[in-house]
Amino acid sequence: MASFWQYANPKKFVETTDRLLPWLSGLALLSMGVGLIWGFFFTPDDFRQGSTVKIIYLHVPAALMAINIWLMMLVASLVWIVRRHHVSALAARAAAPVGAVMTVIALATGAIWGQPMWGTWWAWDPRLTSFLILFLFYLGYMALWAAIEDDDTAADLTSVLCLVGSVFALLSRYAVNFWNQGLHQGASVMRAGALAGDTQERVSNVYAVPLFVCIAGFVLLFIALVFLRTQTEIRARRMRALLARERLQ
Amino acid sequence: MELKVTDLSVARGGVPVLEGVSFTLRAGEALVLRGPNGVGKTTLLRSVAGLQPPLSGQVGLDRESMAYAGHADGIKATLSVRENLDFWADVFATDRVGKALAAFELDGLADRHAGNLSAGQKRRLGLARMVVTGRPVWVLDEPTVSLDVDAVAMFAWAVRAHLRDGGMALIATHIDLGLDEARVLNLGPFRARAPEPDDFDGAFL
Amino acid sequence: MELKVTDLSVARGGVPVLEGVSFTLRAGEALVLRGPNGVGKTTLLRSVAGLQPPLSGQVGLDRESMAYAGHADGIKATLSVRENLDFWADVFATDRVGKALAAFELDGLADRHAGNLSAGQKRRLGLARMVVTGRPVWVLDEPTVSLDVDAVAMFAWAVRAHLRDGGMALIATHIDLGLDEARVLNLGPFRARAPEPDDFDGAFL
Amino acid sequence: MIALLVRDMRLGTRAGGGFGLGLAFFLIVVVLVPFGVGPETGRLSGIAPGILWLGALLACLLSLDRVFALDWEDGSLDLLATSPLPMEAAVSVKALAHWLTTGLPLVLVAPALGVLLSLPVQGYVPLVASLALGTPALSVIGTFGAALTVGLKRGGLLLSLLVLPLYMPTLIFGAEAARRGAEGMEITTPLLMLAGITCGTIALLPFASAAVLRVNLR
Amino acid sequence: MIALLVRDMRLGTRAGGGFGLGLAFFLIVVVLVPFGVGPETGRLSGIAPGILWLGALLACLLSLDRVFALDWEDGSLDLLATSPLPMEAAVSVKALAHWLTTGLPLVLVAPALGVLLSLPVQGYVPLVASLALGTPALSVIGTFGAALTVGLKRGGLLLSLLVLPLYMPTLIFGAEAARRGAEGMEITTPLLMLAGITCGTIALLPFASAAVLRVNLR
Amino acid sequence: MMPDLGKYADAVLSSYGVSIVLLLVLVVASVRRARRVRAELDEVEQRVRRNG
Ligand code: HEM
Ligand SMILES: Nc1ncnc2c1ncn2[C@@H]1O[C@H](COP(=O)(O)OP(=O)(O)OP(=O)(O)O)[C@@H](O)[C@H]1O
Ligand SMILES: Nc1ncnc2c1ncn2[C@@H]1O[C@H](COP(=O)(O)OP(=O)(O)OP(=O)(O)O)[C@@H](O)[C@H]1O
Ligand SMILES: [Mg+2]
Ligand SMILES: [Mg+2]
Repeated sequence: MASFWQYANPKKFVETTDRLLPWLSGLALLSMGVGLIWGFFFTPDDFRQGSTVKIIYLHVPAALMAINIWLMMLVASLVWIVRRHHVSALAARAAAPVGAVMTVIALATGAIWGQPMWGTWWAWDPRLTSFLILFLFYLGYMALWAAIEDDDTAADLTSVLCLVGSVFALLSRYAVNFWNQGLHQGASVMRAGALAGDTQERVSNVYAVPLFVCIAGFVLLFIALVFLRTQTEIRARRMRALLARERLQ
Repeated sequence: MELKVTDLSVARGGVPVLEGVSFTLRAGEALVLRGPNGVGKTTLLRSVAGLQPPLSGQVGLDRESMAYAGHADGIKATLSVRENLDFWADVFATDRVGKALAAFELDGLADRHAGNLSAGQKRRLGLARMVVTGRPVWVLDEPTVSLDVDAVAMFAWAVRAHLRDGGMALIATHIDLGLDEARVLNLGPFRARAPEPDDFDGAFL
Repeated sequence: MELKVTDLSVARGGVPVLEGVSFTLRAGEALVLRGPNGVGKTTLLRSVAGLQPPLSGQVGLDRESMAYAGHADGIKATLSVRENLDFWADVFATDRVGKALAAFELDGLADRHAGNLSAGQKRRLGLARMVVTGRPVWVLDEPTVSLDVDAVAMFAWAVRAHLRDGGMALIATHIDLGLDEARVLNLGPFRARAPEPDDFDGAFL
Repeated sequence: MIALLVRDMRLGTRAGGGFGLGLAFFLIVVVLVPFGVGPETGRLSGIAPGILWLGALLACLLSLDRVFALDWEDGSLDLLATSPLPMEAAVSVKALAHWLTTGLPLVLVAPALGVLLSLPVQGYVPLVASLALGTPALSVIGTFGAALTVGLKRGGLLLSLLVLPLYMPTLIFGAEAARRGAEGMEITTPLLMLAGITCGTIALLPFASAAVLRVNLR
Repeated sequence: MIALLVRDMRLGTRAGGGFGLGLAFFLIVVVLVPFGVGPETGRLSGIAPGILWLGALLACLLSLDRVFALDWEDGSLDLLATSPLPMEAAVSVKALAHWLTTGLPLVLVAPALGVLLSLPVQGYVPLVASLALGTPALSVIGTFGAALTVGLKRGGLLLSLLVLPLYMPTLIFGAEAARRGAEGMEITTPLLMLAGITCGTIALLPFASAAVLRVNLR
Repeated sequence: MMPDLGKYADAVLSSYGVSIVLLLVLVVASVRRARRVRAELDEVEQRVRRNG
């Protein structure tokens, strides 16, 4: 194996992912199915929240993905800026709609959850608010990609936007916290003691295990989707290049 | 001082349009680029002027010594002719506004708003800007569009004066400029050929 | 059908620029307007096309029979070449898109976004629009700007075809169009004279 | 006429054309409000109908300069003026295209944004009804303003300045209808007024716009 | 650099240049608010600081597309790029000119508009202070957005979409400072944060803007 | 088989419904676009090879 960067060659990338995709999508389907079915059918109701806890199997993975996909786009943009690998820019482009959908899912499930729990569809809680802002960033990012015709220019501009946007997204997170102290749960899943189960906020094992399976499922689904969509972008780009060259003659 | 362009390849919209263009321009020389519509003259000039990076090849001088004038003139309609030139004189830190006005017979129009000029008068103002820059290499894209015969002669005269001062000029045009001493480079033969079809590498081509 | 212009005076920005222009254009004829920069060719053509009212005088035909093409081409960068022409074909209720594409050799570019054309290709598209309109009088302001020799020949050919079909063409230009059969009208002598200084009437002039 | 509508819609929905951006702007204005005035639900729900109407108005306003300016700059407007299409028709079609790409999406998405501002339940129907009745007037009036300012380089702000006073009656009746609705009061009168304004502007303003445009073209 | 500033200010203040229009827009938005939300003094004075901040932000936003678009269209930007002026300097000067023609007048006129919205007495100083500290950040961030969208025909709405989320922290701290001030609370923390954001953006963003502009020019 | 969701059945079912529909839309759109682009590219590629 030469170097990791050989996969930055579009052709190599397409070949490799073509081989990986069936496995990945199978695994994603399997773990999402297992996690969601387990969560939906075979976990007990919470004593306070009743059956609404079941929403957690969608809400939390989607929320985590929404944030992490933006981080992945940030890394991909940096790779494009520093090393100018086209695949990297296209992967960022391919990931954005997935991230936007994840954000919408987190927002929608949260809103539906909020109705019975907080008595309102929407409250200007900092976590919720920063998700809304994140959604706006996704929208702007995708709109910029769509608006620019030249691929390399679009890649350059969107990656700078992603960079600057990340800084401002972080800033707004702090600003929002300062602005309003909220209703939303703390991040207990990611806390060290979560699985050990010795804090008050812990998510009990009954919920945690299927939750982790769901998270794994969402991650796998994301990877599969990004591979597929990046392939598509690569092909579309090559097609544009071929057509343009054809016209040249 | 000389402008040495070696083996330049340029692309527009991701598609290579010209390949392997080389020429040398010495102080006091002018080079006229010719070629059919769409061959890539504008693209080449923008690359030489440093506005877009070439695919490969070198441009011997950096952009600091070039003055570029493209299809658009950068004229502000709400400023007067003199104010337009004054601005560029300040930016380039020169004091040649008077000379420029005289060279293109704009004295009479100097206090007119540039928006109220006719097409040819606007173009004369755009060309007067080149005199103002004081840069040694003039890169001109179809400079004589909309100019009448007298104005074309003014232009030729201004270019000659510039060359006499040791300047250089690189001009793309379709029509006769009255600059008989200028060398002519036909870009037709440098048209980029399509690469092998299944050469599917990093650049998608 | 004939276009009879009698004693036309036109003004730009409130200042009269041309006075007493008269000419008659019969079916199958072309008239080339010449004159130095700023004499008022654009202003005259806009008046003839009905875009601005003349100071005095008559234009014998109404604007319904004219197709005008000015310095700007009205090309939509985000539509393809064919879509651009299709739109005008719909507006003018004609079906000459194929003919227009052929006349200016745009078939190869038909599916390209118009924003990605070179200056000359854009101009060709602008001229192709005239063919699409199917109007008898073509009013053209410097049509061959940025065109190469081949494209100028295409243009001359298209104008000849139009004249052969009983059309007329009124063209302002500084350069040679290769239309030797066209009559030439020099606008220099019609330049508006300054009015008497104390002729301070209702129009402030 | 249909050709012009199709072209305008196509230009609007092409990359960079701006379809959906009016929507996004609306969304953003509404999202910004709580940051400005604070997140308390009571305060928000009191001002929700007014803010939604204001947001719709501003989103409309912001997209007005697209109505003619592009066609002016590239010379299409000159060419349209010499075409067989009567100017009144062209102006009406432009207004319609503007409404279809801006007003209609706003109407459709307004309820969702009502949630964000905790609009009371009974307020949704009046809100949507008033927006549906009022936004066509906004487009037609805006087209008139755009025709007035078409020759000016970057007339954007001047345009806003001219059009906003003209928007006043529409805004007042529209916001009033939405507000009364949210408070559970009778809304037929303001809705009728709104409908009257809309019908009147649609019937009459295109003539004024066409006249103004002809003057601007010469 | 000074030449560019002088030219931009001159263009801005010439006929059709747009100076004062941002101001007028601000005025109109503020005047429209009572029509939207109803005229009760209590409700108005509660939302006054937020609305003034929002109005300032929107007025700023609306004038952003003037920053580069005109220079782009007539080719001046190409010529500036080949001039001895470094792009970073050009971008900073543009932002400064934008602030001088838009932000500064807004800061000066805000107290007068506070009266219209019955802003409590103790709220004036915090309002002006927060606007004075915050509007430069708005101009600099906006210039970045304008540089991003410069090549796009009528990028206006896309520009708003891109810039508004970036405005969020500034708006939150600014409006928070103004609101707390109006309620007689402590405002040093939000003002400090605001100052931090402004300094940070002024120091760093011009580099990003210049880079983006260079990409757009090629 | 269906678990008893109590009074929150609406909330739970609708959130599952919304999420699964959104995910399906995303997946189906991605796959369809992938198929289409792949087919188009193959066609173009063949044409280029024939001509080139
Ligand atoms: C639309 C609104 C909502 C958004 C955008 C949202 C966002 C998020 C995010 C980002 C997380 C991940 C936290 C982390 O682990 O770091 C999360 C977790 C969670 N959310 Fe929400 N949420 C919303 C509404 C709600 C509602 C209404 C409830 C229920 C009352 C809720 C309950 C939870 C729970 C229980 C977790 C797991 C917390 C943990 O990590 O233990 N969320 N949410
Ligand atoms: N995005 C794009 N994709 C493919 N080809 C493009 C794109 N943009 C421009 N081109 C083509 O690139 C070529 C070079 O254009 P350029 O403007 O350099 O030509 P030019 O020699 O200046 O022509 P003219 O004499 O008409 O001004 C043209 O054939 C044009 O159609
Ligand atoms: N507002 C104004 N006030 C005074 N004079 C004006 C105004 N606007 C234009 N002019 C002058 O009117 C004259 C006629 O302009 P016009 O554009 O018709 O000339 P033209 O013959 O088309 O020139 P060209 O060949 O350069 O295109 C010009 O001399 C111009 O300077
Ligand atoms: Mg060219
Ligand atoms: Mg002219």
